[in-house]
Amino acid sequence: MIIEIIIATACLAVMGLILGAALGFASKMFYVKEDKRKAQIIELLPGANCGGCGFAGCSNYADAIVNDSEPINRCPSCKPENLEKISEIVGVNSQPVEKMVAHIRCSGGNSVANKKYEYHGMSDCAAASKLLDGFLQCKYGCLGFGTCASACPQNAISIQNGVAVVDKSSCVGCGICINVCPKKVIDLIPADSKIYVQCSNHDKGAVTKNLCSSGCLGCKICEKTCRYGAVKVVDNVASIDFSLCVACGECQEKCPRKIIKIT
Amino acid sequence: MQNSSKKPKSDILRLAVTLCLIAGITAALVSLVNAITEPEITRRNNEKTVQSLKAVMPLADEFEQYEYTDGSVISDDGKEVTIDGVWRAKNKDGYVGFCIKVSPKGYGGAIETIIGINSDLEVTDAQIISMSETSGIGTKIQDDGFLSQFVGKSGKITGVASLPEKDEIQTISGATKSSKAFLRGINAALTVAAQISGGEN
Amino acid sequence: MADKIKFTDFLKEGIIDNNPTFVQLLGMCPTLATSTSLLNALGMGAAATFVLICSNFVISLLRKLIPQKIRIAAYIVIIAGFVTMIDLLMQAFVPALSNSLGLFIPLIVVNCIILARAESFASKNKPLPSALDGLTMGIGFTIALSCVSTVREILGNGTLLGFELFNGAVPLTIFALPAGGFLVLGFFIALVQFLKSRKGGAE
Amino acid sequence: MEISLASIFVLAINAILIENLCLVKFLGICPFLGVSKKTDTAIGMGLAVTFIMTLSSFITWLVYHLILVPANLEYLRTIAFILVIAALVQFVETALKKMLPSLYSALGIYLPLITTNCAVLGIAITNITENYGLLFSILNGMFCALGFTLAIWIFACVRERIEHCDIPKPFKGFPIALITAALLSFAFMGFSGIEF
Repeated sequence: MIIEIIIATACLAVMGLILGAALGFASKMFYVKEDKRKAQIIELLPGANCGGCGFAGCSNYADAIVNDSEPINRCPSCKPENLEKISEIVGVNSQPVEKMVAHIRCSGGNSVANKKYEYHGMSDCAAASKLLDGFLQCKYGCLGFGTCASACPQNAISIQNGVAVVDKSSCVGCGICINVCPKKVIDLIPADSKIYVQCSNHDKGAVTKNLCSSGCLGCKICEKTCRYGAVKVVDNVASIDFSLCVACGECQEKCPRKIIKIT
Repeated sequence: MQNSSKKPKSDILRLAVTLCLIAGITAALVSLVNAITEPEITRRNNEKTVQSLKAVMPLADEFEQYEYTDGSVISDDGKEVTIDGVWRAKNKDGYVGFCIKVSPKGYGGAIETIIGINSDLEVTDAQIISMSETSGIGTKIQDDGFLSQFVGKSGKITGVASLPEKDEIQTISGATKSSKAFLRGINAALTVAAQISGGEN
Repeated sequence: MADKIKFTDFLKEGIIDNNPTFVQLLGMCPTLATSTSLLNALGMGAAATFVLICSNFVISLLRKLIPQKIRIAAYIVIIAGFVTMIDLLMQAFVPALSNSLGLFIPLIVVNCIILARAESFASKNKPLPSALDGLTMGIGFTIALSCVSTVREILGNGTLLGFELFNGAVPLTIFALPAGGFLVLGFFIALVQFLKSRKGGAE
Repeated sequence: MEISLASIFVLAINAILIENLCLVKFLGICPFLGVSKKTDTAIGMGLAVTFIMTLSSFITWLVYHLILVPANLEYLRTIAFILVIAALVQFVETALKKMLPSLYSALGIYLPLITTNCAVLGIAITNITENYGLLFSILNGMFCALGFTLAIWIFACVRERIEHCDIPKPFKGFPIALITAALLSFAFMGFSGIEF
């Protein structure tokens, strides 16, 4: 009875020995120069692989930081104290990153803007915009099928009466929605900005008038009323320079189309 | 691992020794448990086989293991049926017949069956030990309706879909593969019994 | 003592927030294979829970000794050792349960839940919390398994724990087939996600 | 089973279609559900599993017939096999990290999961219970893995298309994948009628 146990133990022990040695040898032979710092940085990064830093996931970004000394403030959702630790590891001083938030510059969408044709295809903005640049007469407007909403890892975007709206509190400004939106109607604005323009129509005023009931006509009233020169009408649509804007709200009252909004 | 300073040789050694220790200790524990449970399991298994043999051959009270050499029989339709064991059934006044354990391959896997055959090569009874047919369909082969058809049959039995005559049985509709496999098992047992008794007298 | 309070969060974690089958989607093979009848499911759940507790305990005891390179090989050998021991003991001393569960015991070795818990939890925490985590994860797995198997047994062959329910009505055998298992599991996970999103929304 | 081209062909068709590892025998479901989001990772996973399964069928057959049977330690079968498979996966993991880092980062977490993959151990044990010869074991391992790759590739193609349809909120993600897998396995059940 004892011999059987000894044989069994011996057999498996020998197998364990050989396999352990093989693994040890393999880990030596296939040794990849793994930078110790990379593992530490991955530990500090949030690990959500959201792609906000423009890399495919945290390990790639850590790779970039260690190997080609990528600036470390790219990660929008990284906690400040982690950022300090990373900067110690890499020895680069990190200036605090300004929290950016996504914002959809359109207040019309398929409930307000007039339509070119009735669209019954796939409920996906990319598919809809392939057909004569979308079914809206205004070719800059949001189609409201929520491709950005489904792509957003924090699901901060929801579709309300035909247009996409960003919930500022849960958005981490990773920017995935920007490259997903076929109409390029989303951009990043500073999180604490109070005022923003809800339209991105670059057609002439006369054309926009019958395209959509809440389109910017480029009438420049807002530009005139703003005492701080923060509002400029560029290429027929008003745009706000957030560094100058003090959110006094005058342009918001004066705007005939009511498309300058205050949160 | 904190000791990258050491020579790499001892690194490999450390890995090998740890894995060897873990594997060795586990093996020791398992073989210890096996040593304790081994006799118990074999006793229980023998008891179970004797029980199932008796269920199939009630009039015999003692079974002799018979060394059947070539382990499997090829049935007429070219399928292989493994023969797990052959026993000669005996009681006080000599040999009474055979018990043969076969496992033909059914729909879900092997159908382990024990078949009792009396000395004039007729099927006395059949019992299924284990099978993995689809529950509700294939498992219908263990119903008495299907099994009782085989009792008293001998020679070569064929399966028909309906109105079976003398040497035929009715297969279960919807479970043809399972019933055909079971039938192959019975035929294989009959051929083995014929071979042994043929060789005898 | 402190553990008692922690126990409820472990329990909540194991059953609702981090349920191995419905949320983490681990241990699919045993779930599909054994959930054809409630009895099997409970037996499998009990055996898996027992193995989970023992292996988590032992692995977290040895976590300092096992080097990083061979941790998976070492863990799985320990798990396999436990499973074989239980299999042999059950065959010898509890034959009734063993022949109804005989097929599923080897399945526990490759049950991803056990290795996943060993690697993500046991290798980083002290033995007692790991054993606790093993217990709660096991309970979560058993509950999930019994939900799925109740539905599959009622629809699949019209019985529950062996009692005939619909006095001989022809059951939908599709649910007894593993393909049906996929369906039932899919709907259950959808239900869990629906409850979570509604509860999430309400919070 | 005598070795002839016909019996090898029968083994191939049997392993890939009739008893497909994933959709009929239901082994290896965790990576099947986990990695099938994109077709290229699915193919990568399939090939890694094919490589590991062929090698593991070979080594486990040798270990069983040369070490376990003479020392009549059959009860140690599961442990020995698992030890070999785990070491093999670890070996492939380190090798892949060195030679194909792109595939390695794509597979990521799912490579160690292959160790616990019921398919690899399941096939190793089936090779023993069906008492196939050495050549047949290796072929069986390879064909079953190819069946796994076929199933996971088809599943990945279907799942990529699902991304674009609008699915009710609770069904997003895994539930719809499971339901698709159910339909796929219904389809594969059609093959079970073939008899050679």
